Amino acid sequence: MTPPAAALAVTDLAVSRGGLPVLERLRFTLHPGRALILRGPNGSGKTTLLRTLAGLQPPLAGFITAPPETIAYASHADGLKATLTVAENLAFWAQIFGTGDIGAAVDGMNLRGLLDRQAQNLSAGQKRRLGLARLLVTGRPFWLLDEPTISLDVASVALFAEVVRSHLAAGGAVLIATHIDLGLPEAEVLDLAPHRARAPAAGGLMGAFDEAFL
Amino acid sequence: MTPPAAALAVTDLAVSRGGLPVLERLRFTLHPGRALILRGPNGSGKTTLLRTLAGLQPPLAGFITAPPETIAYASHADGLKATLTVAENLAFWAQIFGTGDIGAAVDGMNLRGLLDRQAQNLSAGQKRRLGLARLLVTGRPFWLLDEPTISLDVASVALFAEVVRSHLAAGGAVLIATHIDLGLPEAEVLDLAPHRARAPAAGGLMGAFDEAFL
Amino acid sequence: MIALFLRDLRLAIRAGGGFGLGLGFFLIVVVLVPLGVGPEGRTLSLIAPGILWVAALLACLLSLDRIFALDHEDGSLDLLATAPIPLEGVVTMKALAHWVTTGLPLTLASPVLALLMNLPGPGYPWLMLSLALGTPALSVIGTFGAALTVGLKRGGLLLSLLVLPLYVPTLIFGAELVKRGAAGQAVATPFLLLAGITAGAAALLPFASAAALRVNLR
Amino acid sequence: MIALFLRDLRLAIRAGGGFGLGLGFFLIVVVLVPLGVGPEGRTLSLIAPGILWVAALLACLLSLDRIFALDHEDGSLDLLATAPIPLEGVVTMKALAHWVTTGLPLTLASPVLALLMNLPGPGYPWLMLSLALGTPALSVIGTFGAALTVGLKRGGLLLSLLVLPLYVPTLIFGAELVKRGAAGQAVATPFLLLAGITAGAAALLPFASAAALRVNLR
Amino acid sequence: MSIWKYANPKQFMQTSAWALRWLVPLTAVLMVLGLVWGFFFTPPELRQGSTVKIIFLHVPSAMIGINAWLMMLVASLIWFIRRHHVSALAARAAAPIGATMTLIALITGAIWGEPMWGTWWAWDPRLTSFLILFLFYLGYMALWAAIEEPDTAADLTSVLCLVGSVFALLSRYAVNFWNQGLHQGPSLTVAQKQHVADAYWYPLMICIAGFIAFFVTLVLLRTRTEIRARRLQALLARERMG
Amino acid sequence: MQGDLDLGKYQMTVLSAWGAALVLIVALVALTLIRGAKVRRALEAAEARKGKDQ
Ligand code: HEM
Ligand SMILES: Nc1ncnc2c1ncn2[C@@H]1O[C@H](COP(=O)(O)OP(=O)(O)OP(=O)(O)O)[C@@H](O)[C@H]1O
Ligand SMILES: Nc1ncnc2c1ncn2[C@@H]1O[C@H](COP(=O)(O)OP(=O)(O)OP(=O)(O)O)[C@@H](O)[C@H]1O
Ligand SMILES: [Mg+2]
Ligand SMILES: [Mg+2]
Repeated sequence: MTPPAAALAVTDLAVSRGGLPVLERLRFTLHPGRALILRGPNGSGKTTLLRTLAGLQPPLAGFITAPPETIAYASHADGLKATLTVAENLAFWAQIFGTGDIGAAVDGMNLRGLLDRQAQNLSAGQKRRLGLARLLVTGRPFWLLDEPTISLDVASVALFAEVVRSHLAAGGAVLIATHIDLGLPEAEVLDLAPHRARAPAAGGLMGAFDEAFL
Repeated sequence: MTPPAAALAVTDLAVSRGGLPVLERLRFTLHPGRALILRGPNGSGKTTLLRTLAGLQPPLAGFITAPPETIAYASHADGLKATLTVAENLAFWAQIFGTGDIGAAVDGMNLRGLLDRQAQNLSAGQKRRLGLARLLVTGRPFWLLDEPTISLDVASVALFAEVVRSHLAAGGAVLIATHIDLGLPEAEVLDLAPHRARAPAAGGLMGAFDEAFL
Repeated sequence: MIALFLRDLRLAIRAGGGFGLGLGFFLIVVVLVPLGVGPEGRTLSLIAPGILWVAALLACLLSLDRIFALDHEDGSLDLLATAPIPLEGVVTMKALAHWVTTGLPLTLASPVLALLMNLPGPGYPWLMLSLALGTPALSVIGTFGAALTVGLKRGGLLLSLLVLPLYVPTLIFGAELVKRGAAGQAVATPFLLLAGITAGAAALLPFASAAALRVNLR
Repeated sequence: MIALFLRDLRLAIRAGGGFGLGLGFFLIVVVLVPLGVGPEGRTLSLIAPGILWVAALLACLLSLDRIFALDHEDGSLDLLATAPIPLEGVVTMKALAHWVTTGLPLTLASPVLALLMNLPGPGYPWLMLSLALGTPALSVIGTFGAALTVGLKRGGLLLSLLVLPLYVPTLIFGAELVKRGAAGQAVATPFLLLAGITAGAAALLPFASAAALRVNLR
Repeated sequence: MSIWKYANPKQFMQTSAWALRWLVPLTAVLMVLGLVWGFFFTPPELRQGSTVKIIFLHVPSAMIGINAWLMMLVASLIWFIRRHHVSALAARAAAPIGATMTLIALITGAIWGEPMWGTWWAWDPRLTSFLILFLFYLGYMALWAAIEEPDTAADLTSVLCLVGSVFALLSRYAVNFWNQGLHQGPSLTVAQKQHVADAYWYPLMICIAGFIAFFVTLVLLRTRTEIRARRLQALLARERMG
Repeated sequence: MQGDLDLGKYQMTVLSAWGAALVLIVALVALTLIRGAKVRRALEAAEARKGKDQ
């Protein structure tokens, strides 16, 4: 993994969903080796923010320094093919990202015993472990994780924390949206509540498509 | 809600998935007004057990006293229609279960403000709240919940605990598979580890389809 | 149960005009055939009854895989199976909703399309009658196929493969009815047979469909 | 990128014989038309070129919605969009995989089915040639349609509506090529036009598809 | 003891191993005898010339093609009613054989039709219904292949076989609507053989017997393989369980 | 004996029909035997592993 040239810095970012501003005036920097946890109640815009950072949707305003090519995004869905085995699923992503080797990922998320099992025959937690192992084969420095520990049991959560720590130690950085405790006390926390988008009357931004109509 | 005639009692139950025994020698009773939490690592068979109790798959061995008609099951998936609004989704299930009124469910899971929103425009946690609200319109005494608080923020988890408590107070009972703390200290815990199915050589049961072949 | 029917209708309407789409497909097949075959009026009116029926059948077929697939993916089917209505009822309602969103509009629109295919004049009432009589069978048989393949990835084409041979008798009697009607011959036999197939399928197949669904859910 | 192609092929094979199913549909449409139209050999050989092309087109069409739908549902598409390969490449590979699993087997099997349709003898080589030349265009155009409709519930029929008009030129020239070939007439014009459509579509449409995909993902 | 004891896989393996010792040589002898006789030692017929030799493949394969489906229907019913695994597996084993036989009948018939009727294919009722039967075979096998869990697959394919049989009969009746067709009617029953000269009758009978033996042998072989595959699957799953 | 066999003007017809049919039959038998052998070998391997464990 090549260490990131710079940090992932966000300036005056505003993000929208369904044409409505959701978060605004976001400004934070994610340095290599650091973990940042996004907190906010349901519907506060965590998923929207992560998708914007990953380059899947354009920001409403503001700047993101890190190019999408340095970012690996893990969403609510795991992107697994039900009829491929665990090994085939991982190998595919390794090839797509040009890293090739899946050994570290398999050991990291404790998937050795399941390598030949088709993804459709995994339990919810096993699927999730496979989805997280995918991050390890991307070889990218910034990880954006959306509720990564859903369905994981206590042991797997610890395993996950371990994987995150070694990623940080190798110069990576992670941004995690979650509601539960991840066993990462060293991580900083970013609360999204103060960044909730205000109505335009109160000084908030216009939505993407309605500025012409308001 | 008609209070249950009796408890949900399980005797010598064995359940299988993909033709293989997963859990065996299960024996517990869920009395009205009580909550029972299933614990076990990923892949230990919690989902399989709940599906069996709900009558979606036949048990491999043993008996379940409660008929499926007294059981409401909430799986990993929420059974929501993306293009229907929150109100329409709930009203549909209320009609199917013949209860009709969705007011209590809406207030219970704090969905008032979202009633006219289409389900596809909800955030992950909001969807989950709607999925749980469905339980309230079934009017059934036994709730089987598979990781119900996934994606929920702290406030919603508390809300959920509240709803469960009032269901218990009304004579219902709940069985919850989860890895996280639900804020229900009064609930008993059933650990599935000692019930893991053994190999037939070690005295375990045969799988459903291979008894003739082993 | 009525609730289920109404919900399915509503979903069909919401999802970008469920009614229009089956119809649209019917229309486009009927348009494509002259494009491929060439514009000679005599050839077209010769093959009109057959092609119209084949097009209606394909339009039905294409919407089959969604009968249960969506409900299975989002978990509704599990919930319906544990709901206090018999699975046979669920299956029947699903078939009925499918017919109302597909077969019924096809029947109503068929005269317009028959015009494009140069159907001989006396054939029009018989075309509508045969579709009204035959498309319910298509929906019921299709629901059976959908119940067999629910939960299979890429079930769509497998479903076609399973269902099409089952559609053969309906197709033959339906097209025969139109053909004879258009030629002014006696229509009683195909008429009765078509009605018989529809009645038999509607009466018996829901049990098979429910059984298949139960097997698939476990 | 090759990895993506190979994975799609593997998925097609795993999912209960991906190759066979497109073919199966082609076969079944070709069987149904005579069942509907009736058994007269002369009528059939008259309409054979057109019907064979329409059937191939429909067989392609039916497998289109799965090009992106499955990847979208399980989140793979989001991940592919952020992967270090250009989206144009993804789209091209998807189209290629679709052709290999659909168009290619159709082309190879077409002579057998032409037999059922009573195609006149000299038409056989032209049928295969026209399909070999035309089906890549169907896959590329279809991929574009699939990219436009990805993420829409019940996109299947909408997709058909969008794509079928785009298929019209390919269909007309393809069928014309076969018809002239079967009748022993000059084939140069439809041949060149068909080749031109395929080359143009393959060169330009991937950009449009990638753009549509990008819009649909945000 | 009832015959159901043979539905026990172990018992079936033993019995079938014993039966196969006789059946394999019997099949080989009958097939070789019938086919060699039919191909080399029958005279050309007056009208049909040497094409009459095709009958020795066409008729037996057509018979097996139909009767294999009947056997699958019976096996599916047994699986439904008594849930004997061997029965379901035998139905699965028979399908590819039936499909191949149907295909052989179709191909030989088509090739025969070219000189006789001047066309490879005609939408004659008998031909059409046979083609539909072939489609049923394809669908049935595709469904088996598509479902992972063996008992689920057995259940669903049995339902399909039952429903399919009804519809196959209906279509057979439906295609009769068109015309009487080119294909000659059934002229050949074991009791009466007036339409077929002796020179063809005896080798044909031997070929039919050979094809029947061939079918039984292959079904037994394939069922044994299916049983082994099933046991293998159970063992492998068990290994994973630890 | 083979030399005497005269199929007349239908030689191609008869030979192709017989050829196609025999190819299909042989293919069916071959596939049956190959799969049978493969499954049998795999099963024996599994049985051997199982025997060792006990
Ligand atoms: C693709 C074309 C054909 C198909 C699918 C086909 C199908 C069949 C079938 C299903 C049977 C079985 C009858 C039964 O046991 O009830 C049969 C029998 C027979 N076929 Fe064909 N056939 C074809 C072409 C031909 C042709 C071209 C000829 C010769 C002119 C022919 C001559 C016969 C004869 C002599 C029998 C035995 C009939 C009897 O005596 O029962 N078939 N065929
Ligand atoms: N199409 C839409 N139109 C209007 N509002 C929408 C639309 N889609 C989503 N929203 C709203 O946008 C907000 C942000 O959603 P988002 O999914 O980003 O929340 P989140 O922080 O990830 O929540 P959770 O913790 O529940 O996953 C939510 O309030 C949601 O209801
Ligand atoms: N088709 C199958 N064949 C074999 N094993 C299977 C099959 N499907 C699931 N399994 C296995 O069955 C076991 C039970 O799965 P189940 O989903 O019940 O676990 P769970 O306790 O709900 O796990 P989680 O906490 O991760 O949701 C798992 O080990 C799983 O891998
Ligand atoms: Mg979210
Ligand atoms: Mg689970």
